[in-house]
Amino acid sequence: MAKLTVVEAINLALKQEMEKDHRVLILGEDVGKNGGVFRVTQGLLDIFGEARVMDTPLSESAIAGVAIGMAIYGLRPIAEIQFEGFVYAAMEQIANHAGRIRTRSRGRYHCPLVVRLPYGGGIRAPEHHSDSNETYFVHTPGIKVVVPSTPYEAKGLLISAIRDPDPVIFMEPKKIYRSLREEVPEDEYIVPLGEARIVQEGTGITLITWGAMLQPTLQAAALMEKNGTKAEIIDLRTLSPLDSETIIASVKKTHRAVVVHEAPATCGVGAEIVARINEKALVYLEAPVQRVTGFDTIMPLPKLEKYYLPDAGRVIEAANRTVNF
Amino acid sequence: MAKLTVVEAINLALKQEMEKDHRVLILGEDVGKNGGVFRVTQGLLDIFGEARVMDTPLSESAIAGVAIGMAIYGLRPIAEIQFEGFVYAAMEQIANHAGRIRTRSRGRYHCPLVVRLPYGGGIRAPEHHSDSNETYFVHTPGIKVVVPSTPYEAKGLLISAIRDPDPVIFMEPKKIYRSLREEVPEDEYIVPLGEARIVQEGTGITLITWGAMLQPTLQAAALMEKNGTKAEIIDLRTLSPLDSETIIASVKKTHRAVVVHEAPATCGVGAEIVARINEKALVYLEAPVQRVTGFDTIMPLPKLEKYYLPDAGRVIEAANRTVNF
Amino acid sequence: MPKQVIETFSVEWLQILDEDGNCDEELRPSLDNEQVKKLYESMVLARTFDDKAFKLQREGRLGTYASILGQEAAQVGSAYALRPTDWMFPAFREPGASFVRGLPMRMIFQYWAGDERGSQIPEGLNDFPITIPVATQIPIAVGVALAAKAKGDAIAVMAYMGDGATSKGDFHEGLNFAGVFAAPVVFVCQNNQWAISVPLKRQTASRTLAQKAFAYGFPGVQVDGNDVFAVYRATSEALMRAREGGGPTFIECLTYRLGDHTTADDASRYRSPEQVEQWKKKDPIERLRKYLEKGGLWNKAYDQAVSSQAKEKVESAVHEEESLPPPDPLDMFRFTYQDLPADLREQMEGFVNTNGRRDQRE
Amino acid sequence: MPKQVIETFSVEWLQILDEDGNCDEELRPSLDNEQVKKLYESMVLARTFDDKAFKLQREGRLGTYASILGQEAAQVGSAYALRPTDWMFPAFREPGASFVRGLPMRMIFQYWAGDERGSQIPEGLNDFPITIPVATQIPIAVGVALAAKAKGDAIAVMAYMGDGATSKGDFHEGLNFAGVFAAPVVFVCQNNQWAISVPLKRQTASRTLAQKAFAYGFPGVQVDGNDVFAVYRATSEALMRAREGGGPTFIECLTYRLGDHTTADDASRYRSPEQVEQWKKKDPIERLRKYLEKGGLWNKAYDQAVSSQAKEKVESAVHEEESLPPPDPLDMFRFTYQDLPADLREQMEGFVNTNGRRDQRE
Ligand SMILES: Cc1ncc(C[n+]2csc(CCOP(=O)(O)OP(=O)(O)O)c2C)c(N)n1
Ligand SMILES: Cc1ncc(C[n+]2csc(CCOP(=O)(O)OP(=O)(O)O)c2C)c(N)n1
Ligand SMILES: [Mg+2]
Ligand SMILES: [Mg+2]
Repeated sequence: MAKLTVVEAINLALKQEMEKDHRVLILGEDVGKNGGVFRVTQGLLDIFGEARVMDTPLSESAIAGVAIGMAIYGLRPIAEIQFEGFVYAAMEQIANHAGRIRTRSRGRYHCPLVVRLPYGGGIRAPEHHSDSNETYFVHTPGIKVVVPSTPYEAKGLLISAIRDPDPVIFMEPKKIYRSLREEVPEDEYIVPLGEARIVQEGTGITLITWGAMLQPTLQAAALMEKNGTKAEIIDLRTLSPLDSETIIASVKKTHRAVVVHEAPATCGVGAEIVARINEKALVYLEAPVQRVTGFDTIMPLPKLEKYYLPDAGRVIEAANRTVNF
Repeated sequence: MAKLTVVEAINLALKQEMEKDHRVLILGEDVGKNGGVFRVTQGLLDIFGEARVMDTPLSESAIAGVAIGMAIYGLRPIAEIQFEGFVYAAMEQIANHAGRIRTRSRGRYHCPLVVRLPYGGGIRAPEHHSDSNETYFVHTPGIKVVVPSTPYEAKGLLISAIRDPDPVIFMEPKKIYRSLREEVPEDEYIVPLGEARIVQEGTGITLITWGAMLQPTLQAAALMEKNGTKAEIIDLRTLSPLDSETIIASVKKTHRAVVVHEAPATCGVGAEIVARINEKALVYLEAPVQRVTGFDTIMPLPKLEKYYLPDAGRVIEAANRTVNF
Repeated sequence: MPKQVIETFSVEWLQILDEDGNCDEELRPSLDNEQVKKLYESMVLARTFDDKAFKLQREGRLGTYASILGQEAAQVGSAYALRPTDWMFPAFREPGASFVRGLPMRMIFQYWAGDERGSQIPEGLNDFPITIPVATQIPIAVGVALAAKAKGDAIAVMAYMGDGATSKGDFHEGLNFAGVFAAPVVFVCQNNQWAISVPLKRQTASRTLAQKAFAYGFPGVQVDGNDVFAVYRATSEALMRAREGGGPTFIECLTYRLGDHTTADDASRYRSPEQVEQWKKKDPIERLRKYLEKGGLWNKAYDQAVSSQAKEKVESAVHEEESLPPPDPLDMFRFTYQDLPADLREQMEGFVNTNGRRDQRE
Repeated sequence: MPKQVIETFSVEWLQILDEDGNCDEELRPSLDNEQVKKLYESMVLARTFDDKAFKLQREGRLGTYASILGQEAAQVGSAYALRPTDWMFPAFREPGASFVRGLPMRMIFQYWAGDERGSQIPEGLNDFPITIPVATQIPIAVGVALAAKAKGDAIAVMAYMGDGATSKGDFHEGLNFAGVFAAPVVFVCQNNQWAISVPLKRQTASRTLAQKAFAYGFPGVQVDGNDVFAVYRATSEALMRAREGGGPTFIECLTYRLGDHTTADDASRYRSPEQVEQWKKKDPIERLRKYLEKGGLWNKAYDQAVSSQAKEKVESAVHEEESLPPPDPLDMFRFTYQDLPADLREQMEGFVNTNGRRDQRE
């Protein structure tokens, strides 16, 4: 079994699904010869040709819209939006069509579409290249939102996303694109959508996170363990639909929780998690659930981004607040 | 003092601000001769002429973008997006420019722009004409979000929004456009942004809402009062920035809360309110804060919309859940 | 080469049947008498439907409705050029096209009565439901066209839009995409010269809409949209070219919206009755009627038969629609995803409980 | 009138200075020798800067940087036509234009080093900061132009964009808006034939980009973008017309991106060295140099003076930028709104506390 990066694991998933299912195709800016600006689609043009690995005009709304049409006709398009900061132009297609066509046609049409969306900060990228905008999609009915946190997860979740009969926004944490390696089976496997994973069991506190933020959360947990608190760590994997059950069961056991994400706090997915804990496990809480998030400000350019992004220190501080409450 | 509808109150605010400040102008689809599809801008073309009441092409992204440019140059544009379902096309301009220009230019430029956005269900409108999409804007840094709940509020809040140095999304609850009349002073007055209002004082429970949902909330409160519970009702007025203080103070007094909104539950503004109560008033809570919201589904067409929208019955049920907890 | 012309373009206008029913026989599409009568009957049916829908709305039996009065030829002529295997994307003002395609009339009533089941296009009919957000159907139609091309299906896609739609980003992105990939798609723009209250000259400074196609490297043509022969000819040629791999075409049908924008609108607020009167003289149905009459294909008896058949069809569709059981509120939840996720199931159960208690109370 | 041509359009090409430095004196703009030398010096400065920025990035002293190698004439020629009262909207690949406008070079370094203060355009300079989301600056530029027109300010706005930008909805919506309202704006498209790895023919099926202007009812022209005279002439005429109420113009500067897309890119993955070599022969600076030499305005001494002055300017800008104190993290909060809202103040205070404790630990 090879040790792969997230980029390589996604590339492998794409390749294998394209081999297996001739309906699967890729479209986006620079996905062809260039293999994607992050090389996620590297080599696929050579194998599958221009008809299945389509370099498109610079046209996010049409990339989404055309992919929707392809999905409706029976293909399995995987559209790449080059960076999360450019997905706003595709919001109209995603919210008004991808998420609605099954409902509005009462099932006559549906839209098995994957939108791959590199997101998040921490790689000293230019302006508009470091946001975390999952909330826009999680709040939008009719679509699913998936965020892998490791190479293994990335492959398995992407395969599920491609096979899912409904539109999936597959958000790829840029920060860990190449910073982690992990054993990734060459053989086919899936990680089901809608099920969170317990990364580490514990009883002292529940740490809830996803994507690139799993790493600082793990660091924090390691430090906390030295100080005697064994944290339970939940990697949500799928943000929509949200696996409340796993969260609630854990909080009932640990009585304390911290949610960690990069996006701004207000109306972030963290708020939703707090609300669900409030609804279903209020009496189990020993302290307010803490949110460790980006601020309600514009994500800064590289010189300040480290001040914006949650890190282990902030997670530990938040955990301490729940303990010292 | 005349009794005005929300439509008339907004029209009056527009007229008076345009008279007072020659920088104020209006642009959008059908805002001129037609006076807007809801007649909100009726009569203004005749008074102020084509240069200040501009009928535009069918072009939501450009309406937003052009208005941003005008604001940067020193005008005070008020852009109308005809219905909330069409604002997604303007998201890129709003999120990537309106909300960012002050930050990214470190104050050299700013964007005193108002986007008027009729929103919400309950008027048997066609598809895509009944959504409540405030979350998208509340989650977006650098912009403010205002929602009036009565004619008086509408005039005063709109004047504040127009004078505000930062971009404001002014969401107009279509359901109460003409269904309420209220004394609205002809004289100038403002309702400040960022301050919630206590519509009714009470001690039994806090009901938090905004916009059109104030009406069913008031009905619910009236019924609850008959049964002996005096609710404190908070009309948020401004969703971003959010007046946490008023909410927290009330919950500390009443120990119970229900949030009511039309938008889908997940990552709705209700979730944020629950999260803030959790952070600042957890120990005061006798029961989980309840959310009465639209479902995480597509807002239905008119024949089913009454099943989707919160009503007094659902508010009372939720309040009872907090009491019987 | 200092200063020189490197490209030239020209916009062509096509009219075959003039306002008095005179036909340019050289340009006339090869349709037999039965087919021409079918075009006539379809236009009469469209107008009969339109009239009824308007009245139902006024009686409170229908929600907002967008009239097609005056645009019957643009719709019927273009849709008649489609094959069943082709796909069709309406905007929101194309019932005339939808009936030609075979959409049960009941469904259009249903849609405008506020019932999603009106968008549940029957299996086998390759039509997209009505699209309200202007121009957003265009990239989707291009996607369907490209998918068909990728699969080797020799079909074409027709996408309708209004003049207002040409201002939107999705119009541009969709047409540009279609040009780059030579998608088998025909764009039919019903230029009825108004977008609600916004007149064409406020919509764009370009004199024709047809010329917008030059930006995308494929042909654009302006046809008399009230001339069913011109519309049919231009669209069928374009469809044929598309099916054979010749790429997209943009067809501007110059016509006029004789009615209000929708039943929620009052056009007298923003336009002069003179303009409307002028365009009434160009009536597409009357024009074909005169042509038929000249050819001995029209007489009073035929006229009555056509009109009473149309009325019957419309009335029976109204009856059908109004006899349907109301939609099930649980459909809200059922169709959000293929499988109901756990959290949504919980919302649905909450709804069932609340609603159940409510029904008991009522 | 059955079938007939109702509109014709043509695209003109403009070149004044050919690849060997020969000039069409009839078309040559009326610039005196000092002005022509200024154009030359500005292009040299732009190239010197570009070279330095590339090296700094390779040394890890700058973040991602987008090179302008080969596009100096398109930028310098167009910006030189602007007046200080005009407004300028760069895309992200126009430092050459920004220096001509008077933007301190230090700021461009700052921006690409990841410091927002690089976008804090000095008061009095009417330039917009760099825009990364492609084409989105276009409607904003149109808004500034319309605001100026509304206020009666006789200025023009210049908006830059790449060939890739022409595919985006905002390009279309912005240009269409400008056409309808006759906005005083000049669109300068640097068609460098690549959008990262996507070649022009995958960007659009239209043979020129200039012809896209016909869709909006205003003139479009294609100029040799490596010919600083042609660029200057076309843009200054368009700006003059705009200032005088004549409405917008679209100018396609046909040029070539000689370098990688940015320092994060490797163009050898997707294009042939031959194409690059061909375009190197059309070098805009070399061309003007030959012209100057022919006119006795260029010699080795002048060359050395120009190049050493440029180097000095660039080095001192680097020094300036690298001696700046780091940005204050609290600026994140300070500039979100004019007045810090209570909830954001609380976040800032939390940040100050955490960060304070952290600084102590470090
Ligand atoms: C994106 C969008 N913006 C605004 C509207 C509201 N609206 C509905 S129809 C219409 C005018 C459409 O004009 P046109 O495209 O010419 O079609 P027509 O109504 O003439 O058939 C407008 C502005 C909409 N449906 N979608
Ligand atoms: C809306 C948007 N999509 C994608 C990108 C990523 N991106 C940056 S530059 C670029 C290519 C731009 O090409 P062009 O407009 O020709 O300008 P050039 O780089 O050639 O100067 C792309 C795709 C972006 N910045 N904005
Ligand atoms: Mg129209
Ligand atoms: Mg380019």
